[in-house]
Amino acid sequence: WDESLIFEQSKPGQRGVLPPSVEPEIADAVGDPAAALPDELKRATPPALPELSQLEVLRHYLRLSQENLGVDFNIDIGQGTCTMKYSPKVNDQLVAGHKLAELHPLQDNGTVQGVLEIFSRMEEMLAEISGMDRVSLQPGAGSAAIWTNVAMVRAYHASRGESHRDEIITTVFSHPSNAACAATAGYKVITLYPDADGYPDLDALKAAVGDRTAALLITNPEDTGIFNPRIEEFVAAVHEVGGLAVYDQANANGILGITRAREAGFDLCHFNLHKTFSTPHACGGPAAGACGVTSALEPFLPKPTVEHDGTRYWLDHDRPLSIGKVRPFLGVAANVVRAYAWIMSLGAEGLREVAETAVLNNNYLLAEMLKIDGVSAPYAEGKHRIEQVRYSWQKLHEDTGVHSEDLGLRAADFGVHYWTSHHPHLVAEPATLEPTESYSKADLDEYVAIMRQVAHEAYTEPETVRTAPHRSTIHRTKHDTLEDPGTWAVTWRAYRRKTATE
Amino acid sequence: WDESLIFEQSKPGQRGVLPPSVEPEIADAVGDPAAALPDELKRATPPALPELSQLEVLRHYLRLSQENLGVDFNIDIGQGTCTMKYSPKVNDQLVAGHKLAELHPLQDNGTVQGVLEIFSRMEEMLAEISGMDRVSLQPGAGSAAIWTNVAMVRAYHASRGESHRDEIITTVFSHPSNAACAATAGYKVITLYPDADGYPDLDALKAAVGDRTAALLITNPEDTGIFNPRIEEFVAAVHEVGGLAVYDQANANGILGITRAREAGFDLCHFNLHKTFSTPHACGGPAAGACGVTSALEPFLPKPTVEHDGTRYWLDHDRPLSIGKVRPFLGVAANVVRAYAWIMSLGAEGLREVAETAVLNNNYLLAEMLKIDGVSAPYAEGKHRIEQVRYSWQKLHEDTGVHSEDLGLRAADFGVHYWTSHHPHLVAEPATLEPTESYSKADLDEYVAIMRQVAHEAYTEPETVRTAPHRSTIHRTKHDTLEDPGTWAVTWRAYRRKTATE
Amino acid sequence: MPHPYIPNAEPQVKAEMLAATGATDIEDFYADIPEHLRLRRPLDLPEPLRGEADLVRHVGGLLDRNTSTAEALSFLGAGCYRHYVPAVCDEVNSRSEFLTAYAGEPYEDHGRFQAMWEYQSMMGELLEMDVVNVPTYDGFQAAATALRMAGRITGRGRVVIATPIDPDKLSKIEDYLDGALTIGGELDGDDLAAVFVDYPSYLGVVDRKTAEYVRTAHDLGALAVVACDPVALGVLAPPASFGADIVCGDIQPLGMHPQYGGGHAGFIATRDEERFVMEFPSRLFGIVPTTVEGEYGFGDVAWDRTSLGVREQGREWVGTAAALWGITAGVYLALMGPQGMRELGEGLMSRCAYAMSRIGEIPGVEIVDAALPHIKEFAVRFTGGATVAMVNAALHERGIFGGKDLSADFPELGQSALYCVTEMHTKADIDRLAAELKEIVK
Amino acid sequence: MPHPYIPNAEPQVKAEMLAATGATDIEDFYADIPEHLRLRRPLDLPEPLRGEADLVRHVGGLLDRNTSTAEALSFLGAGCYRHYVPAVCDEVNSRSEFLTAYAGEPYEDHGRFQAMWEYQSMMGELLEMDVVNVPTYDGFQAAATALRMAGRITGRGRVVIATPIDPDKLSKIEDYLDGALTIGGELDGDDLAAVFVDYPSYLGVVDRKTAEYVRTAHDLGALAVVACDPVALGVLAPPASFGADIVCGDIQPLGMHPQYGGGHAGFIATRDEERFVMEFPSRLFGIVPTTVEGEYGFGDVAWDRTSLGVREQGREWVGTAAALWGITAGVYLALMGPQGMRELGEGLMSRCAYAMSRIGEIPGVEIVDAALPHIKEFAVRFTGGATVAMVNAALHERGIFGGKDLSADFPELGQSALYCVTEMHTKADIDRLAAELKEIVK
Repeated sequence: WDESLIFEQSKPGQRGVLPPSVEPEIADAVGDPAAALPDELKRATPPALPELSQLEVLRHYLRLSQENLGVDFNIDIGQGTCTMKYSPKVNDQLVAGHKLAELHPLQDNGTVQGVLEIFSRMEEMLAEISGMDRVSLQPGAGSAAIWTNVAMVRAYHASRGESHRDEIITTVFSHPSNAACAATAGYKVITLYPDADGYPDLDALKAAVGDRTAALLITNPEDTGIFNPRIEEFVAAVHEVGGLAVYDQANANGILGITRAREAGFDLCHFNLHKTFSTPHACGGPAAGACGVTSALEPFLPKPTVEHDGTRYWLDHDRPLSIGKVRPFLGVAANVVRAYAWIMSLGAEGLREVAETAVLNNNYLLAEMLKIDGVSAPYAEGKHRIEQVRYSWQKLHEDTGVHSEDLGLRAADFGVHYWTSHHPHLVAEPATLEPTESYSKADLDEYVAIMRQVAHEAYTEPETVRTAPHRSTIHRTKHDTLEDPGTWAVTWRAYRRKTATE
Repeated sequence: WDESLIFEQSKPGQRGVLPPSVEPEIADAVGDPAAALPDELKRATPPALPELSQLEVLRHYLRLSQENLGVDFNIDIGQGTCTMKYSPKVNDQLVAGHKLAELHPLQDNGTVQGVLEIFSRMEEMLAEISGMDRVSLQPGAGSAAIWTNVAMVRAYHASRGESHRDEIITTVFSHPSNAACAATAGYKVITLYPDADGYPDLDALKAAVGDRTAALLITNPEDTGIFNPRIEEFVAAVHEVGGLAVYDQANANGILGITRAREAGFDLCHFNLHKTFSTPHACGGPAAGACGVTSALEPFLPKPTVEHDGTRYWLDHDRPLSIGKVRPFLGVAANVVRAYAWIMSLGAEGLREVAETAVLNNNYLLAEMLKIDGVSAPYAEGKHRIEQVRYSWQKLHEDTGVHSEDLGLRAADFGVHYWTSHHPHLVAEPATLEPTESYSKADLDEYVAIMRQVAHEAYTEPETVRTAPHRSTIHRTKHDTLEDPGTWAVTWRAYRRKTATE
Repeated sequence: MPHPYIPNAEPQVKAEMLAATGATDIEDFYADIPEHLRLRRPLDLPEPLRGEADLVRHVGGLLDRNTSTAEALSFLGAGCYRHYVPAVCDEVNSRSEFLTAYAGEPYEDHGRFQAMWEYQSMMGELLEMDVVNVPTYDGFQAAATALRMAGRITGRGRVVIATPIDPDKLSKIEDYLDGALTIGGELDGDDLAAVFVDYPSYLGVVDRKTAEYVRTAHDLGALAVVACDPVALGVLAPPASFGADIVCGDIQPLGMHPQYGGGHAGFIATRDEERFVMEFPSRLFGIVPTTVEGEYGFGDVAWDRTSLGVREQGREWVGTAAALWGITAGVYLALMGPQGMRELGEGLMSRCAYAMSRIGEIPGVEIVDAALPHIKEFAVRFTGGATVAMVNAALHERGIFGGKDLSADFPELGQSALYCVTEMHTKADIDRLAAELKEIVK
Repeated sequence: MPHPYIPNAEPQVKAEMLAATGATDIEDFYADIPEHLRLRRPLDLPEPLRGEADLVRHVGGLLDRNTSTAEALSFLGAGCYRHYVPAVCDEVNSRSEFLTAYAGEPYEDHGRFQAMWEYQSMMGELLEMDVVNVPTYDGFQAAATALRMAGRITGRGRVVIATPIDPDKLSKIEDYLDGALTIGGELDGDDLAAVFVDYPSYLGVVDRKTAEYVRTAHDLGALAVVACDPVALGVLAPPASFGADIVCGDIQPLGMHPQYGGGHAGFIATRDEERFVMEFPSRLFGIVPTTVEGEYGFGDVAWDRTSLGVREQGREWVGTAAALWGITAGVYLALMGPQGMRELGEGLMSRCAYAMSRIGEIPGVEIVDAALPHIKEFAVRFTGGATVAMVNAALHERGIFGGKDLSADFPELGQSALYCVTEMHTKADIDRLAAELKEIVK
C-alpha cells in the first residue's frame, strides 16, 4: 500500500461511529445544557476532523498497520538495547477482558483484590530478581523509572539535610535518560567515558566523586554488551563519599538469575518491563517501569504502595516521606499483568534459560557477524559479550563511503532493519544488535546473511545501498525540512498553511 | 513476504505450546492408561508434524495473513454474487467473549436463555424480511440451506405420498448448489436457460413442469443482476402441477424491504447470513444459512426448533415430521449473533437504505464500467440492474486475445481483484461485480480506474496482462499438474513422495 | 445522516451518483419488480440501535444472560468439546486478513491457499493419509459424505454402523443417505458398501474390535469408514495404520471454542488413489510449481469433480463451509507438534481414567465398560434409583454441568449420562464432581 | 525440552551454536562477572506454569476476583473515565503490527509514523493548534512538562494554579517542578511564568472565568497553560480560541479502556512558534517530501532538542511513553468526526444535567455549584449527616460504585464525592442511582 492521508479521504457527512442517543426523556427534562456555556467557552465551529465511513477508517488503519515491521513479523534484533523479544499472545489475551480493561483505579479495594495481588506478587518477584527490599510498579516506563529513582535520590539527601549534593555521575554508554533525568531534576551531570577496553573508567570515577556527589547512575552491562567487572568498586567509591548508587537494569535480560543489584551493593535500580519482561513495545508505549530500592530508600517510594495484611491487599497512601505521585493511580496495570504472566510461565529455571540463551545467541551472532567484511566490534576485542554488541561499520564506510544508516535502510528491503543506536556515536558508524532469547538459530543466520548481502552491495554497488529503501512504502525522505521552522509541519493544519503560502 | 512452507521451518525438539501437565497425584493414581490400548490401536510413531517455537508459528501465520486481500483491505467488489460487504468489528467483538464462545450446546436451557432469545428474535426478523411463517437457522451456510430446503421438499412430497416427483427445475443463473443439491437428493435436474433478454424463459418452464415436478429452485435477481419480473407466474406454474417453489435469496441484498418471497408465492426460501447479513466470509466459512418456510412446510424443519412460551425459551425435539438434523446442535451461533446485531443496528429503514444504496452503487458502477472499451453487460441492454452485473470482456478478448482471467490477475497488481464467475460461462469472458452498500463512491471510481487501466494495457501491452501477476507473492502457476493423479499433491507427504520418485 | 455502514447514503453523494446512472430516482432501478410484489410498508422490525454503544448494551446484555462453561464446571462433551485453545489460534483466526477474505485467486490470496494446504498436510501427518479435504461443515456432514463416497466408489448400496453412534449424527446420516444408500443389516453380504466405525465410540470407548471391523469390511469387498477424534491421535493409532479407507471426523477439538455448537468443521481423508480423490465433493488444494523456479503456488485439484465446476454433474455439492476452522486447526497442530499431541493424548487418558475410578467407586454409580480403554468420555450409570435428570438438576444447583443424559437414546444403559473430562479439568475439579455426586446419590 | 519462548534452548542447537562461538560453556560468556557477584542459587520464585492452559487458569483466576465496571454500575471518574470504546479502536491497537513494533525508521515503519502524525493532526484540529506532541505518559506528566516549558519560555520562576486541582496531579507537579519553579502565591507579579487552569475543573465545573485567567496571564507577561478534557471539545471552545498558549491533558477518554489506570497518555499542544516548539521534550513527528514527487514521508522535527539526541542538553527527557494510545485516539477521532464529537459532548452535558437535577432534588443531598455548567462530573455534598464512606458502602452493597470521596482533600466541601456520568449511562442507570441514594440518606 501507499495509503493516502486520512484527511485526503474525508467526504462531508460521512460517519464512522454514532454516539449513543440521548433518551428523549432526558432531552425533554434538561433542554440544551450547552446553552448555559458562556459564548467564549462554547465551540462555534466543529473541529475539522476527517469524515469517513467505518470501513474506510478501518481499512485506512489496517493498511497503515501493514506498513510496519514488528516483532511478530521480522527478525527484530536490530533495535539493540531495546530488547525486542516475543510478547506472548496469551498475555495479551489475559489483559483484554473486562476483568482488567474495565477496572476503574478508584474502585473499593474489595473489588480489586485480584489485580492488587498481582501487583504485590510481581513486586515480590522483582525484589527477588534484583535482590532489593521493595519495588514500586508505578512508573509508566523505563525513563519514568529513572526519573523516579532520581527523585528518590533527591528526597533521600534532602531528608538528611544534604541537599548540597548537586552532581550526578553517569556513563556515556548508559541510556541518555539517566543524564537527562538528572539534569531535569537540577543536577549537574558528569559523564564518564570508557577506557580503551570499553570498560567504564574507575579512575575517572574516583576523580569525579566528592561531597557534591548525589548518585551514580549506571547501566551494566552497558549498551556495548560489556559487563563492568569492577562494578562493586564503582558502587563503593560512590558510597564512600555519601552518594547513592542507582542501577539502570535496561540490559538485564542476559543476567537474570546470574547476578543482581543487591550483590553489587546498589541502593536503587529499575527494570523496563517492556524489555526484560516481554511486554509489547506498542510503537513506543505504553510500557511499564519498576523501581527497586533497599530498605533505606523505601520511605521515599511513590505512593500509594500496595500492602498485604495476610488476608487482604490494600493501598497505603500515608507515606509522609514519599516523593508522591509519578503518574496517575498505580501504573500501567495491563503490562504488570503481562509481565507477571511471563515470569510465571518461566519460573526461576526458565529465567535463567532466558538469560543464558540470550547471551549464547548474542555471542553466536557476534562470531558470525565478524566474518563479514567491513564490520568490527570495538572494545574488548576477542572477548565475549553479554546481551548485545555495538558493532561499527567504520571500515566499510572508509572503504566505500556508505554509512551505517544506509545499510540499515537497505536491509529494510530484505524485510529486516536496524537502528543506528543512541547519540553520541562514540562508536563510529554504529549498529547495535541484541538477539535476545526469542529468535531461532535459523533467524540469526538469515539476519547475518542479509547483513552480508548488504555489506557486499556496499562494496560492489554502493549507489543501491545509498539510495535505499527501494521496496519500502516510500523512498528516501528530505529530512532537512524538519529542522526549519518555516517548513516543519507537525500537523495537517500546519502543513496546509505552510504549503499554501509557499 | 514469500513465506516458506511450515514443514521447511521445522526443527526437532521445538515446542509451540505445552499442554497442561498432569498432576502427579493423578499420574500416581492411574499409571499409564495408554498401556491398556491394544497394540494395533496404539500409535507407534508420533505424527510427523512440524516442530516450531511459538513465535515462529505466529510469525508464519501472520505473514501468510498479510498475503491476502480481504474486505477490510481492498475494494472487494469483484467477487460478484458473493456480496462482500463490511462485517462490523463490533459484531466480532460481541461474539468473542466467553458468554458465547464458551457456551456448550448441550447446556441446560436455563443457562442459555440469552442465546436462545437471539436465535428466536433473529428467526422472527428473517420471517418478517422474507414474509415466511417460520425460519430455521440450523444450516451451516447457503448451500447447506439449499440442501435443507431440498430435503424438506422431499419430505413434504413423501408425507403426501407423492414420492414419484423426481424432477427439480432450476435456472442456469441460479447458484450451482441448487442443481447439485437436487441431484444429490436423487432428483433429476432440469436447467432453464435465459431468453434473449436474460430473463428466465417462462415458456421453457411451462414445458418442463408436470406431475414429476417436485420443485423449482430459483434465484431472483439472478447472478446477472436481472430481476425476473414474471417470477409470480413461474411460481404459479409450478404450484399448478403440485410442485413447490423454493427461493434462493443469495442475492437478496438489493431487495431488502422492497419485495419478499411471500408476495411472490414461494413455499421455501433461504438466506446466506454471510452475504446479505454481513457476517464475515472467513476464507470460506464458517458462514450460516437460514431457511424460511410457509406454515405448510413448517413440520419438516430441522430439529430441534427454538420455542418461546412467553416467559422462557426452550428447544423442541419432538417433531415427528422433521427432516432431522442437518448439522450438530443449533447452527453457527456466532454468525447468528453477528447477523442479529447487524440488523439491530440498521432497523427497517436502514435495511431499505442498504438495498437502495447497493442498487445505486451497482448501477453507478455499470454506467462507469460501460465507458471502458472492450466490456459489455450482456442481456437487458440499457436497463438497470439490481444487486450485481455479470460483465463480459468478450470484445476485448476478440480484439486482443487477453482473457478475463488475465485481467483479474493483472488487477491484483493494483490491489484489487475479481473472480471470473461460476461455470458454465454462458456469458463469455465474464466478470461479475457486486458493489453492495459498503463501498464509497471514491472506492468505486478507483476500481473502475483500475479496470480501465488494465483494459488499456490489454490493448497496448497484452503481454503484461497475460503474464500477470507481477507484484503478487508468487507468479503464475502451472495448473496442469493439478489434474494429473501422478502429480497432484494435496499434502506435504504426497508432495514429497511424488517429487522424490520423479 | 448516513449510517456508518452505508457511505453513499449521504444525500449529496447519492444525487451525484444517481445523475451518473441516468436514473431520476432509486425507484427506477426496481422497474422490473411488479407493483403487486412490492412491499409498500416498512418492515416490521424493532427500532434500530444506531449508536454502537447502544447496540453493545443490548446484544451484550442478552449474552450476559447466559452462564458459560468458563463460569460453571462443565462435564459436557458428546460431540462438542472444551479443549484448551492456545491464544495464537485466536490471534490468527481473528486477523482481518483471514476473517474477511473469501474466494480470491491463489495469487492475491496466496496466504489463504498456503495456510489451508498446510492444514491439509498437517492433518495428513496426523492421519497418515495423503489426501485431506478443505473442511466441510462438520463431522456429521463428513461422515455422511464419506459414506456416500463409499457408495459411489464400490457401486454398492448398503452401509453398516458397527459402533454406538450419536443419535443426532445418525439422524443426519439417515437424511443424507436417503434414496442413495440403506443403513443397517448384517455385517455380511456383497451389497455392503461400507462399515462405519466411531473411534472412540460415542460412549467414549476405544473398541478393541475397531481394526477387526476394518478387516471384515475388506473381506467383504466393502470400504472401512472410520470416524475419529483427531485430538486423540497422539495416543491412538491413526485409522490408516490398520487399513481404514476413508477417515472422517470433526476438528472442533483442535483449537475451536465450543461456541454453542458453532465451532465445528469436518474432515475427510483418503489414500491418494484416483478412484478416491475423484469422489470427494470438497475442494482439495494442491501445491504447484510457478513460472519462477523454486516458488510454490497452490490451486484446486481436479476441479471438474466439484459442483462449482460442473453443477449437478459434480460429486454431491460444495459451498462455503468452515475454512477458517481448517486454518485454525493447522495453527493448533503446528503449535502442538508431535510431542504436544502425544502428551495431550496421554494426559486426556490419565484424567479420564482418574475420573472413572473416582466416580466408579461411589455407591450407586457405575462406569459403563469400565474395563475398556477410554480417551476423554465415559458413560456413568446411576443404579441406586436416581435419574440423570435429578442428578443433573442437583449438580446444576452446585454450579456443575453434569454429563449428557443418555437414558432416552440408550435405554439399555438405564439411567446413564455421558461425561467428558479434558485437559481443562484439574484433579480438584474431578474430585469436586465425585464428592458432589456422592452427596447427591446418597 | 525447550520452552516455547526460547527456541535455541534445545540442547543440540545450543551445542552447535556454542561451538561456533568458540566457547566451551555458557559460563564463559559471564567471565567478566566476578564470582562473588554471582548468584549461585536458583532465584526463589514460584513454580512455573509452563502449560499455557495452566497459566491462564492461574492468572485468569486472579483477575476473576475483581469486579469490573462492566459488572457493577459505576459513577467513578476523577481522571479516569469509562467512555464508550468503539470496536475499531480495539481492533487497530491489538493488531500485531502496531502492538509489537517499536523504534524502526520512517521507511519500514512508515505506517506507524503516519498514524502518529495523523493523530497529532487530528488533535490539532480538535484543539485548533498547530503543534501536538507524540504522547507523553499521561495528563499529569503533560501538565508538569507544560509548566516547565512555560518556565523555560518565559525565563520566570513561579506558577499559579487557578482552579481546583486533583491532589494527585498536584503531587506530581510539585515533585516535577521542585527546584525549577515554585507553585502558588498571588495571581500577579512579573515573576509569574504561567497560570494553570483545569477546563473543566477537577470538580467538573466549566469555570466562567477560564478565559479571564488567560487574559490575566497575558497581561502579566505570563503564559496561560490550560489542561482540558479532549472529549468535551465538541461543545467546549478549544482553549486556543481564547488565547491559551500551552494546552495539555490526557487522551484516555478518546478510545482507551480504564484498565485500572493503565490507559493514560498525555498531550501537549502549542502554536507553531519556534520558541514553543524548541521547548518540547517530546518527539514531534513531521511530514516531509521524499525523493519521489507526491510521496509523503515522516520524520522527527527538531531532533536536537530531545534527550535522545543530545542527552542532558535536551529539554527534560523523552523515552518510551504511550504511543499506541496516541494511534488509538487518532482512530477514535477519525471515527467520531466533527459531528460525533459535537453530539457526544452535548449528550454528556445532557446526561450530566439530568443526573444533577435528579440527585439534587434528594433531601439531604446538594450538588456543588449546581448553577454552573458541567460536562460530565459534579460534586455531591451530603448534608444530612451521612458520610461519603457510609453512602459508598451502602451503594456498594447495591452493586453501585459511588463517586470518589473528596472529603479529606476538599474539607471545605464537607462530606462530598465526585460523581461522573458518561454516555455509557442510561436514564435508568441514573434513576437507579438517585433512587438508591434517596433510600440511603433517608
